[in-house]
Amino acid sequence: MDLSALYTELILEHSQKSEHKRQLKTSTCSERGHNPSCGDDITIELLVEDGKIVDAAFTGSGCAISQASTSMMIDLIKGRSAEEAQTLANIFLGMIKREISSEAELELLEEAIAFQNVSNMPARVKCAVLAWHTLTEAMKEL
Amino acid sequence: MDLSALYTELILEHSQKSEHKRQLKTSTCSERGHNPSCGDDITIELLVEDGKIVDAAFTGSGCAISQASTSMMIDLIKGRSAEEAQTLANIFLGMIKREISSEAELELLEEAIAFQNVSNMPARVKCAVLAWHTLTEAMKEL
Amino acid sequence: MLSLDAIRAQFPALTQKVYGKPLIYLDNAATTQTPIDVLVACREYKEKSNANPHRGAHYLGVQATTLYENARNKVAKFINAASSQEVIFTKNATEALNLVAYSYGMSKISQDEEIVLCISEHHSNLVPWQMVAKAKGAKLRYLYLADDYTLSWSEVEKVITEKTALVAIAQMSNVLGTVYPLKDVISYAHEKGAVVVVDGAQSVPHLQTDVQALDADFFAFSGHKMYGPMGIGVLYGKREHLEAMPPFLRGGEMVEYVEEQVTTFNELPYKFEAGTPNVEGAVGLAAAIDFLEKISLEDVKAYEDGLTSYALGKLQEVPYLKIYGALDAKGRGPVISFSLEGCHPHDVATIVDSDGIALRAGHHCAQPLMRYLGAPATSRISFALYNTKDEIDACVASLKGVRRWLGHGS
Amino acid sequence: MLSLDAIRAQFPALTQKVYGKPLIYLDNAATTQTPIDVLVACREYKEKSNANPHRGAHYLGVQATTLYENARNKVAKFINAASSQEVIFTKNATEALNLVAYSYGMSKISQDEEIVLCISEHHSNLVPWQMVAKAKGAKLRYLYLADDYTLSWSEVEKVITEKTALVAIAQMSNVLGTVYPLKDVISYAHEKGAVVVVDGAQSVPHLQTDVQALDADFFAFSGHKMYGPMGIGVLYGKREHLEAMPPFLRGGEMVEYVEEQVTTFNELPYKFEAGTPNVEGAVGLAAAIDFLEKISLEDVKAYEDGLTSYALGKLQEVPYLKIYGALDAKGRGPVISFSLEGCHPHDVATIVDSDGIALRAGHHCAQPLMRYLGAPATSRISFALYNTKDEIDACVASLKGVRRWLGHGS
Ligand SMILES: Cc1ncc(COP(=O)(O)O)c(C=O)c1O
Ligand SMILES: Cc1ncc(COP(=O)(O)O)c(C=O)c1O
Repeated sequence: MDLSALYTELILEHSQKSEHKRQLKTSTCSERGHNPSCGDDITIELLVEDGKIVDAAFTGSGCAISQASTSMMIDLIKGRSAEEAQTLANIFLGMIKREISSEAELELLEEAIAFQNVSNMPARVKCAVLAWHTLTEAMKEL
Repeated sequence: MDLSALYTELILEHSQKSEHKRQLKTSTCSERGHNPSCGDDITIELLVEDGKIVDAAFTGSGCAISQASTSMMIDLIKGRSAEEAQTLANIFLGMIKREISSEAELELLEEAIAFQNVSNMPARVKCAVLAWHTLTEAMKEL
Repeated sequence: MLSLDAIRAQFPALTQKVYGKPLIYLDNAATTQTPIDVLVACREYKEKSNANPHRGAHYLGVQATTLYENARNKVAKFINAASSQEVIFTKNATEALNLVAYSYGMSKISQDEEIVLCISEHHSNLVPWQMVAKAKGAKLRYLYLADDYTLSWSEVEKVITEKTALVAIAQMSNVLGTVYPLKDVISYAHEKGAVVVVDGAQSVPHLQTDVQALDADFFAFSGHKMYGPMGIGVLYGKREHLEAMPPFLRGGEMVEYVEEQVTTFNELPYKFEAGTPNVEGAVGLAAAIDFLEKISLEDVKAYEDGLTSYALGKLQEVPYLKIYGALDAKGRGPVISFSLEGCHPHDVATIVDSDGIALRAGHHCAQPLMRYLGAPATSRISFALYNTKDEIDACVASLKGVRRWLGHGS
Repeated sequence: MLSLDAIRAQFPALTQKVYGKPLIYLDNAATTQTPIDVLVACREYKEKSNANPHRGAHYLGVQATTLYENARNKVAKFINAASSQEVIFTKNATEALNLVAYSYGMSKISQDEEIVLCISEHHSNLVPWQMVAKAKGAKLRYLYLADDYTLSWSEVEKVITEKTALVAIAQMSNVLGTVYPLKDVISYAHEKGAVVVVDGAQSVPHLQTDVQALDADFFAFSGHKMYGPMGIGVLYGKREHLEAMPPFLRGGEMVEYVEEQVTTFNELPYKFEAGTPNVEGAVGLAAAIDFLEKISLEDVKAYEDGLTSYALGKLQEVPYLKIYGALDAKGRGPVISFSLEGCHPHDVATIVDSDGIALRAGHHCAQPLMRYLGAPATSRISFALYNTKDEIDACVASLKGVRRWLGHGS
């Protein structure tokens, strides 16, 4: 197992201090997601105007993987439409399940492509996908 | 396994038609004993006068071993005192459990010594001892 | 189909001798022997992947989890469940049926509703329902059998009514061998608004199982009767029921959040699996399914039907022998109960045992049926895919000597 | 005592490599690895004695019954039960505890009575009691721990009162390693009229068990945590309680007479064992007991205490590491939970796993305790009799690298 492919500098940076780890003053929707068995517990807030995610943030605690994944996700979706965000979530989840491997699609994930290795680590898959599932749930409220 | 040591002529005779298989007109005590798992189900009746078993009989159904054992037991205890009957029951049960092996004691069982082989047949032990346990229970009422 | 010799070679237990005679094992309805692939799978699990599943973030924990969940997926496919979340591992069919009785029965069945059982039910699909009926003030009603040991449609229409909340019935009787027309019974029960609990303990090793085609609400079976290990069983339940039911056993794994006073529960199927599961049992069951599917259940059935037909014919030639069950292999499985006039089944078993032949004597955990049949006990032979006509011949020959041993002449 | 090498040689699983590195298995509180004698005993059973016990009048049926009952006798002696009729086989400790909750709890505990648990209980000895409390209108109270992770006598006297109907407590915490002074707690609870259910899942592999000396009313444990197979567990109960309790799981074997509407039940212990038991599991458990007794639990304890002491010392040298539990091996077992500042336990587990080291991260099925400790999760190492100081050194070295991997400098 190659740890350096998992705990990359990028992932560590995001996990340790994320500019997105804060509370929104006003939000359109928010959703709590958790993995009871490992203790990951995050809440995602979105501010959506005219179908566009104008602001997003998260709070909560968890392992480096879940924290970094959440942070990078917010990087990626901020400023996009809810539809685009859902598409990206689908690509991310597809990548982890190894159902999507087209370079072109994966590139849309930008930095979050760093989690591709997690698809080989069944014990950590739940950590990586938590934010993206939570996002999907949150957007159902829109 | 030697079947002929189990299904001896004596045992078969007792199992097929026993003079003791009948109902007493009057009885001092009676007890039902059963092995639910194999279907043996007998009722033993005793007529005890002045501490002496003046008459005894049984009804019910079961395998050759349980029927013969019951019949021989009644042969043996009729006319004896309740104490003597209890001693004989203890010897019989001790023989089957292989706790008693003294020839002198075993000879007191007379024909019922025919069941000694059953101590090698765990599957049939319950059949052989049913009557004797039932007798013990019955005599507790005296 | 594999050759019979090749199949038998996979069962180490079949090569043993008892009292110096080759074992002839005809007690398969009680438990089957185990093929080498299953033994090896269990052993390999213990040597290479043993860990507590769902708990470890370490290599072996992941291995154990993967093997356990793969076994669940295999079971789901084997019985054609819509989702593996509908497959719950238990220790045996009995626990599976108790799970339904405690969780569904105790919460959904009300006073004056009726629970319908077949008179041939095994105690494991009967005593739990007596408990529910008593606790909830419901009524227990029975489907009785016709003289030919089948369930008539008029009986179904008479007993299953609008009042019926639940029908619990085995797909195949472990005494008579009768295979009940469950598809029709289930569809009729559904029309009346009842759910149906199918006890598949006897049918699964012999018939292709398709819980969706049956439209069963619940379906229970045991690994040890289908060439798998002891200590593992399965409850299938339709998702809609399982979602709505309270948990049964409580403890590790089946929870989401536990606070001092209250707990929320895990999602399916974990909600119903408390404590460390029997991973090696599940792995062995998966190997047993592989074994069965390599041969194909169609071929198994064809072969076993042949054995049953042959045995029914031969047994009828034995003087004083009476068969309890249909005399034709159609509509029945490879389980044949009988009595020998004047001979107690227990004595019959002992006598044929001395020839190395294992058959079963007793009430077969179906006392209400025995009472209905008017027989306190019967003898029973039951076949698996490894039995042979030669074994049947040997058994019949041995049976022919029984009355002589018991002093009834020849 | 056997040499360590000789002991390790008996565990095939310990010779494996993970990610090309020798496995260092420190997750023994979750499940232990299995010695060859246990593997062989299970296999031999399947090849030479496999049958449904208590049912067959044939050779294999007798063999299976004998092996199964011998296993029960061995367990009874191992825990010093007064009679083997007080030993009930279950699938795991969780089922054993649920049996007590459903059968004793639901029938004997009444409104406004109190059930007392320790805050460190495993979910398996906690969630069932939440169910009983809720169903019966009883109150659930907790024994909280002192700052040194022990149970103070004043807490015992405060919480266990005349209102207490039942105390459920583990002999050893699976998170803190604390061994509770159960003899005193039980005698005090008895004075107050309460029965005591002991969860021995963690203590049985490490301490000599004597249920009579403890005077426990009930005592539960699992085979797979004491070198035995999965799928087998034990409930010990005092005869007077077991006799007075209603059955739990219902079905084959646990009955006496079954009629259509009513059933009478079998004698102890069969009354509580429904369906085909896990004979191979029981046989494996008996072999595990033989294995432990050959070494002797006294020697096991001495050796493991040495490991615990050594590990506690070494761990305290790891910067930023905090131990949850006593820092002294006295009064505790070989289970050590800790946290590394700034590192989530799940990441810790992944990082040491890459060095071939299996430890556990999470709430360890003790969420109320985690909340009480103020830690959402911890890392945990736990020893068995086959672990070594070298393995501890390797683990400590690996732990020292964790913060660097997670970007916290060295
Ligand atoms: C203290 C304690 N109690 C109960 C259990 C439950 O044991 P099992 O999962 O084998 O039922 C465990 C282990 O998981 C435990 O550590
Ligand atoms: C029809 C039927 N149902 C249920 C059972 C119970 O299975 P188990 O004893 O494996 O729980 C059996 C077998 O004993 C059976 O034959």
